[in-house]
Amino acid sequence: MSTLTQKKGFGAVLWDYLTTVDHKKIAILYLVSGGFFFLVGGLEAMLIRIQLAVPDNDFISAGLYNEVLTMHGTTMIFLAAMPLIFGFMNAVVPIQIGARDVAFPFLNSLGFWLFFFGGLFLNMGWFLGGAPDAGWTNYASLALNSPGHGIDFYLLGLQISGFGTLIAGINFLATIINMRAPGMTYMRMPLFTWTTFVASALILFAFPPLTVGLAIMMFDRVFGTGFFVPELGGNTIIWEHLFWIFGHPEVYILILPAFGIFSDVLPHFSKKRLFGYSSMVFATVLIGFLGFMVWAHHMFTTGLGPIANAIFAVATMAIAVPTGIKIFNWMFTMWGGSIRFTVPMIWSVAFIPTFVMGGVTGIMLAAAPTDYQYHDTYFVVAHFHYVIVGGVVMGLFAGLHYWWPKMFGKMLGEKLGVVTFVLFFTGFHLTFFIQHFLGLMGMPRRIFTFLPGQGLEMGNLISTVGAFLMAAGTIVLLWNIIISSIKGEKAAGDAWGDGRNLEWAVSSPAPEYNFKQTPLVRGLDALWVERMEGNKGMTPAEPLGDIHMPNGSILPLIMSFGLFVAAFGLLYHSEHAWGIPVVIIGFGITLGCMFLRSIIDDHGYHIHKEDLMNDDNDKGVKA
Amino acid sequence: MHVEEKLTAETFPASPEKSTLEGKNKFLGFWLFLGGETVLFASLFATFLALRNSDNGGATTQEMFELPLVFAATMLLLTSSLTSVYAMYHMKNFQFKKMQLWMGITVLLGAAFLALEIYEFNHYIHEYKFTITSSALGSAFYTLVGTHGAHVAFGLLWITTLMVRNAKRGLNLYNAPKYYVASLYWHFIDVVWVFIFTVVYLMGMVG
Amino acid sequence: MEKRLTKFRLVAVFAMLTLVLAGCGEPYLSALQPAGEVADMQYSLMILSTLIMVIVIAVVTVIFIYVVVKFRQRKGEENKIPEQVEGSHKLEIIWTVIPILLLLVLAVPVVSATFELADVKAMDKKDRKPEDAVVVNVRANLYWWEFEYPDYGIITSQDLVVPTDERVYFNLIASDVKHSFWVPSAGGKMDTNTENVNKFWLNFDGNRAEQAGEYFYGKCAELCGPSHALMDFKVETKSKEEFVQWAEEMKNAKAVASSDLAKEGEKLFQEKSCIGCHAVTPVDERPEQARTAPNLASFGERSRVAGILPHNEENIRNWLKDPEQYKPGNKMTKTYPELNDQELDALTEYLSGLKVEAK
Amino acid sequence: MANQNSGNPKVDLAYRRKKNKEDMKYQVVTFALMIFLTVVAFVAIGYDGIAEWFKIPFILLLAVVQVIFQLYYFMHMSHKGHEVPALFLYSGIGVAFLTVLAFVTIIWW
Ligand code: HEA
Ligand code: HEA
Ligand code: HEC
Ligand code: CUA
Ligand SMILES: [Cu+2]
Repeated sequence: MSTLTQKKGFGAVLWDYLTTVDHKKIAILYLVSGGFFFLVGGLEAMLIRIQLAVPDNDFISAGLYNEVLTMHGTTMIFLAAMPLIFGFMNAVVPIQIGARDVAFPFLNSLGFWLFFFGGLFLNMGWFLGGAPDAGWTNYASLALNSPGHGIDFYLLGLQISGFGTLIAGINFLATIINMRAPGMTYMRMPLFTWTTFVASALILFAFPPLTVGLAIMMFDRVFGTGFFVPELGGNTIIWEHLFWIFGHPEVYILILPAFGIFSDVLPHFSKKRLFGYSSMVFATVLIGFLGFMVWAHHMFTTGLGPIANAIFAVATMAIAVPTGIKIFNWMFTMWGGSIRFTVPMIWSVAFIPTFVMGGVTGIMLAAAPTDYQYHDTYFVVAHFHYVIVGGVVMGLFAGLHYWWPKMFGKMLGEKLGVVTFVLFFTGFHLTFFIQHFLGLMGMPRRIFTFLPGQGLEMGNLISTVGAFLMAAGTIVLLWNIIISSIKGEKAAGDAWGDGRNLEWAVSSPAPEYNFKQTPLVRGLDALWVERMEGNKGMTPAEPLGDIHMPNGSILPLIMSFGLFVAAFGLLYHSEHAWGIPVVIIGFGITLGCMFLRSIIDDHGYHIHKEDLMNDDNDKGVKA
Repeated sequence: MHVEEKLTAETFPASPEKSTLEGKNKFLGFWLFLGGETVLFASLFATFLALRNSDNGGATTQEMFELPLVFAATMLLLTSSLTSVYAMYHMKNFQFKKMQLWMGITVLLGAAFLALEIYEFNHYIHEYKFTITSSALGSAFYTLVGTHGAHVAFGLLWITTLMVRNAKRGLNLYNAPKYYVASLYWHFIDVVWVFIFTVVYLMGMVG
Repeated sequence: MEKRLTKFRLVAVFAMLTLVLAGCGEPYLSALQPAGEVADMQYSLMILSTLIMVIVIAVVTVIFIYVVVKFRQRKGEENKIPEQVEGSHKLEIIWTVIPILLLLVLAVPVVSATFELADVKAMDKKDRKPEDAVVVNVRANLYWWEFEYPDYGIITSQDLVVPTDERVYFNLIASDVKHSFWVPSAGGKMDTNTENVNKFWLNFDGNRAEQAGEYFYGKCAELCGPSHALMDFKVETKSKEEFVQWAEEMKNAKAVASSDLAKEGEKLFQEKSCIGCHAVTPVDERPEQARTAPNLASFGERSRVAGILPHNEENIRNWLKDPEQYKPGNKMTKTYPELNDQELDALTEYLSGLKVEAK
Repeated sequence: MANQNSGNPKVDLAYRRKKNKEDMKYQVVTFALMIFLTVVAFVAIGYDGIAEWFKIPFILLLAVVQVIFQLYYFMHMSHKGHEVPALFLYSGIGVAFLTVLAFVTIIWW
C-alpha cells in the first residue's frame, strides 16, 4: 500500500469525491452520473417503445408521452452522452499528453458540479408538476404555449449545465495547448486527444448561442419579453436558428470524441499504427469547421427559401468527404494488421458499417427537396439513432471496456462483454432499421400513438422488440460491472498488452500525480516507439523532484448549488413571494464562493521527492 | 521561482502574466473565453438585427436615441480602455502604486459609463414607455445593451476586488496574471461597445 | 453500345429499387407511392440517393468483411508485429475524389429541384385570375385545419378539396403554435409558422388519386401539443370541372335542418354556444381570429369526425359528449354546457345533415 | 525563468523600460486614432449631406478598423505568443459573422 492512499472510512471517501480536483476522480464522477442518466434516458426510451408497440395504445397518456419524449432526448444528449464523453476525456487525455494535471483543476470540478446540478434541476420537473414537453428542440411557439413549469425546468436546467460544459471545454483546450509533455507535438497527439481538442473548440463556439437562446426564451416566459411573441413583433424562427447553430455542432461534439476512441482502439488491437494519421487529424478539424455552416439543414421546411436551402444542402453533403476519409482510414488500419477481437475491438469494428448506414442517410436528408418528405418523420429518428447509438453509444461502450481497467484497476469480464454486445447490437438494428421505412410510409415523429389500419403496426412492434433486447444488453453490462468489481482480475499498467499511448505507461489506476517524472515523447504512439526500441517504458524528461499538486475544494459544489437554488427562485418568482429572495440567496451563495475563491490564495501543496521514492515501485514509474 | 516571492524591478520578468504555468494557463484560458464571448455577443447582435424594426407601434429608435449621450458614454469607455493600458504599462515596469492608481481611474470611468447607461434606460422607460416588454425591439435592445452593461458591472466588481485584495501585498507573479486578464476583459468590453454604438445607436438613427 | 448497356443496367437497378420500395405502406399515405408531380420528383431523388448510398455501403461492406476475416489474429501469431504502415497518398486521393464525384451526381439534381419546388410565381402574379392558378390558404390550429379558397370566398375545415392534374398553390400559416402541413402521397411538407406565410405548391395526379382510394391522408408533422399525433386531415381530389362546380355549390350552400330532431339540434346549436365558434355555412366572413373552430358546413359529408374518428352517429355523439377522450388538450373541451342524451341525439342529427353537395 | 535577455538585470531593466515606453507611445497614438474614428462615425450619421446608403457600410468599416486597433495594440495581439489566442478569436469571429449574416438575410419576416 502506498503512503499516499491509506484506507479511509466512507465519510472520508465521500468528502474526498465531493471536494476533489483530481481529473481522474472527476472522471469517475462524470462516469457514474452520466451512466445513471443513461439508464434514466433508456428507461424513458423503453416507455416510448412500449407506448408505440401497438396502435391506439393507452399505456401512457398524450401529455405524459410528450414529457417522456422530451426528457429522453434531452437527458440522453445533455446528461448522458456528453458527461460520459467528458468522463473519458478526464480519465485519459491528461495522461495521454503526459501531463500531471489539467490546466484548471478547480474549474474542472466546477464544470462537473454545474452539470450535475443542472441535470438534477432539469429532472426536478418530474416531481414538481410536470417535465418539459416541447421536444428536445423546444421550438419557441410551442414552448411559450406550454402551461406549467416544465419548459422552465428545461431552460434553467440546461443553462446551468451548459455553463459547466463550456467550462469543461475551455479547460480541455487550455490543457491540450499548454500542458503537453516535452516532445508531444501536436502531430504526435493520440487521436482521442485531437478529437477532444476539436470537440472542445466546438463547445466553445456552439454553446454561447444556446446560452443566448435559453436566456431570451427564459425572459419571454418568466419576465414577459417578446423575442418569440409575434404579437409584440417577435419571431420564433430566431429560436430555431439559435438552437441549431448550437445543435448541429453539438452532434459533432458527441461523435468526434467517439471517433477518437475508435481511432485509439483500432490501431491498438490491430497492432498497427493508425493509417493516414495526418489525414485523420485534418478530417477531424474539417468536420469541426464544416459543422458550423450546415445548421439550417434542420430547417429545410421552415421556409427559408430555395437559395438558403440549396446552399445548406450542398454544404451539408460536403461533410461526407472528411467522414469518408476516416472510415477508409480505419479499415486500412486493420488491413494487414493482426486483429485481436477483444470487447472494445468488437464494438469498434461493428461501429464501422453501422455508422456508415447512419451517415449515408444523413446525406439523403441533406438533399433538401427529399428532406421535405423525410423531415419530422421516423426516417429522421432512424438516421440519428444510427449515428448516435451506432456511433456515439458504441464508442462509449468501446471506451468503457477499453479504459475501465485504467480507471478502476480491474478488467471487465470479456464473456459477459460479448453477451452485451450481441444483445445490444442485434436489438439496435432491429429497433432502428425498420424505422426508416416507417417514416417513409407516413409516420411522423413525436406522435404518442398511431391509428390502426395505416400500415404501421408491424414495423412498430418489431422496433419495440428490438428495444427490449437493448435493455437486456444494458442489464448484462451492469451485471458485468458489479461482478468484475467484486472479483475481477487485477489489471496491469498496460492492461491489454501492446499499448501504444501514454496512458498504458502508467499503473492502473494511475497515481494521483500520473507521472513521477514527466515522460519524454519521441514519436507518435509514444509507448510503442519505446517498446520497439527495446525500452521497457518511457524515458523521463526531468529528474525526480517535488510534485506540485492543487488543493481540493468544496467551493465548486457550493457555487453550483447556489445557482440550483437561484433557479428555483426564478422559476417560481411570479407566483410565490419567496421567489425573489431565493434568487438573491442563490446568487449570493454563488457570488460569495467566487469572492472567496478569488481572495483566498490557493497555492496547492507538494508531494516530496522522498515520498515519491518510497512510493510503490510500479506506480507511474516507467515514466 | 515561487509565485509569491518578493520581486524587484530587476527580477520582475518581462511578461509577468506568462512567466508561471498558472499564468500561462490563465492567459490562454481567458483568451479562449473571449472567443466564446464573441459568439455570445454575436448571437445577441444577430437577434437585435433581426428584430430592429419590430417596434410594435411604439417609439422607433430614431425618435428615442440621442447621439450626444451615446457619444459621451463612448468617450468614457474608450478612455477607460486607455487608462487600463496605462495600468498594464506600469505593471510591466513593476510600479505597483501607479498601476493601482490607473486601475482606479479605469473603475471610475467605467462607473460613470454605467451611470449614464442607467440614466438612459430610465429615460426611455419613462419618456417613451419603451420597456423590455413593450415590443420585441425593446426586448432585444435591453437584452443586448443590458448584457453589455452587466459585463461592465461585473468588470468593476472584479477589478475593485483585485485592487483591494492586493493593495497591501504588492505585485507578484501570482497576481500579475490576474490583473492582466482583468484588463483584457476590460478591453473586450470596449470592443463590444464599439459595435453597440455602431450597430445599435448609429444604425438605429439611420433606420 | 457500351454506353447503352450501362444505361440499361442503371435503369434496371432503378426499376428494382422502385419495386422493392413501392411495396411499402398504404397508397393514400406513403411517400413511397407518390401520386403527383412533387412527390414524383422527390421520389426519384430518393431513389437516386438511395442508389448512391447502396453503392457506398456495398463498397464499405466488401472491404470491411475482407479485412475483418483476412487479418484476424490466428493462433500462434500473438507475437507477430505487422508492418507499421503510415498511410498512402494514392489511396487517400481515391477516397477523397470518388465521394466528391458521387456527391456531385446528387447535388446537381438536388439544387435544381429545390428551386423548382419553390417556384410560386404563378400565385404571386399581379391580377391573377382564379382560372390561372388555384390558391388555398391553409391555417393550422391546435389540432384542426382550415382551408380557405380566397378566389371563391369559401372555407372548409379538415377536408381539403383540390382539383387534379394542375398545380395547386398554398399559403400556409398557423394561428397558435407551429404546425407542419404534409400530404405524403402528394409531396413533402412545409411548416406553418406563426409569424409569416409560407408558400408552396403541390400537384395531385388524377389517375393515381383514384387508385389510392377516396382520399389522401394529410398529417401535422411538427410537434404541437398533446394531440399532435391526431391532427390528421383528408384530401379529396376532383377533376377541374367538378372542383369548380363544387366551389359554386359551396358558395350558395345554406345549413338546412330537415327533420324535427334536426331542427331541435339547430336550436341547441345556437343555445349551447356552439355557433359562437363553429360556422355552419362555407361563407364565413368573420376575421381569422374569430374563426376559432372548424367550419361545419360540410360536416355531414366528411369521412372522419375531428379528423380521426370514423364518421358515424355513434362517434359524433361520443365526440360531443367528451372530446377530451379522443383528442387530449383540444380547444373544444369544457367550452360549452354539458349535454344530456337527448340533446346529444338532436345535435348529432343536425350535424349529420349538414351537407353542401347536391348529390 | 522568463528573462530571455542579456542576463545583466540592470541593463535589461533600462532596456525594457525604454521599450515599454515606446509601446506606450503607440498605445496613445492608437487611442487618438480610435477617438478620431469614433468622431467621424458620429459625424457621418449626424450630417445630412451624406447619402443614406453609404452611411451604414461606412460606419461598420470604421468600427472594424477601430476594433482591430483595440485587439492588436490595447490587447497586445501584435505581440508574439498570441498565435493561439488569435486562432480562437478569429474562429469565434467567423462563427459570429455567419450568425449575423444568417440573421440579417434569412430572417426577413
Ligand atoms: C452523432 C450525431 C450525428 C451525426 C454524426 C450526424 C451526421 C450527419 N447528419 Fe444528422 N442528425 C442528428 C445527429 C447526427 N447526425 C440528430 C440528433 C438529428 C435530429 C435532430 C432533431 O431534429 O431532433 C439529425 C438530423 C439531421 C438532419 C435533419 C433532418 C430533418 O430533421 O429533416 C440532416 C439533414 O441534412 C442530417 C444530416 C447529417 C449528415 C449529412 C451527417 C454527416 O456527418 C454524415 C457523414 C457520414 C457519412 C456520409 C458516412 C461515411 C462516408 C463515406 C463512407 C464516404 C462516402 C459517402 C458518400 C459519397 C455519401 N442530420
Ligand atoms: C444520446 C442520444 C440518444 C440515445 C442513446 C437514444 C437511445 C434510444 N432511443 Fe432515442 N432519441 C434521442 C436521443 C437518443 N436516443 C433524441 C435526441 C430524440 C428526439 C427527441 C425529440 O424528438 O425531442 C430521441 C427520440 C427517440 C424516439 C422517437 C420518439 C418520437 O419521436 O416520438 C424513439 C422511438 O423509438 C427513441 C428510442 C430510443 C431507444 C429505444 C434507445 C435505446 O438505444 C436505449 C437503450 C438503453 C436502454 C434500453 C437502457 C435501459 C436500461 C434499463 C431498462 C435498466 C433499468 C434501470 C435500472 C437498473 C435503474 N428515441
Ligand atoms: C371554444 C369553441 C368551441 C365551442 C363552444 C364548441 N366547439 Fe366544437 N370544436 C371546437 C374546436 C377547436 C374543434 C376542433 C377540435 C380538434 O379537432 O382538435 C371542434 C370540433 C368539433 C367537431 C368536429 C369537427 C370536425 O370537423 O370533425 C364537432 C362536430 C363540433 N366541434 C361540434 C360542436 C358542438 C355541437 C358544439 C356545441 C355543443 C361545439 N362544437 C362547441 C371548438 C368549439
Ligand atoms: Cu399540429 Cu402537430
Ligand atoms: Cu445537423
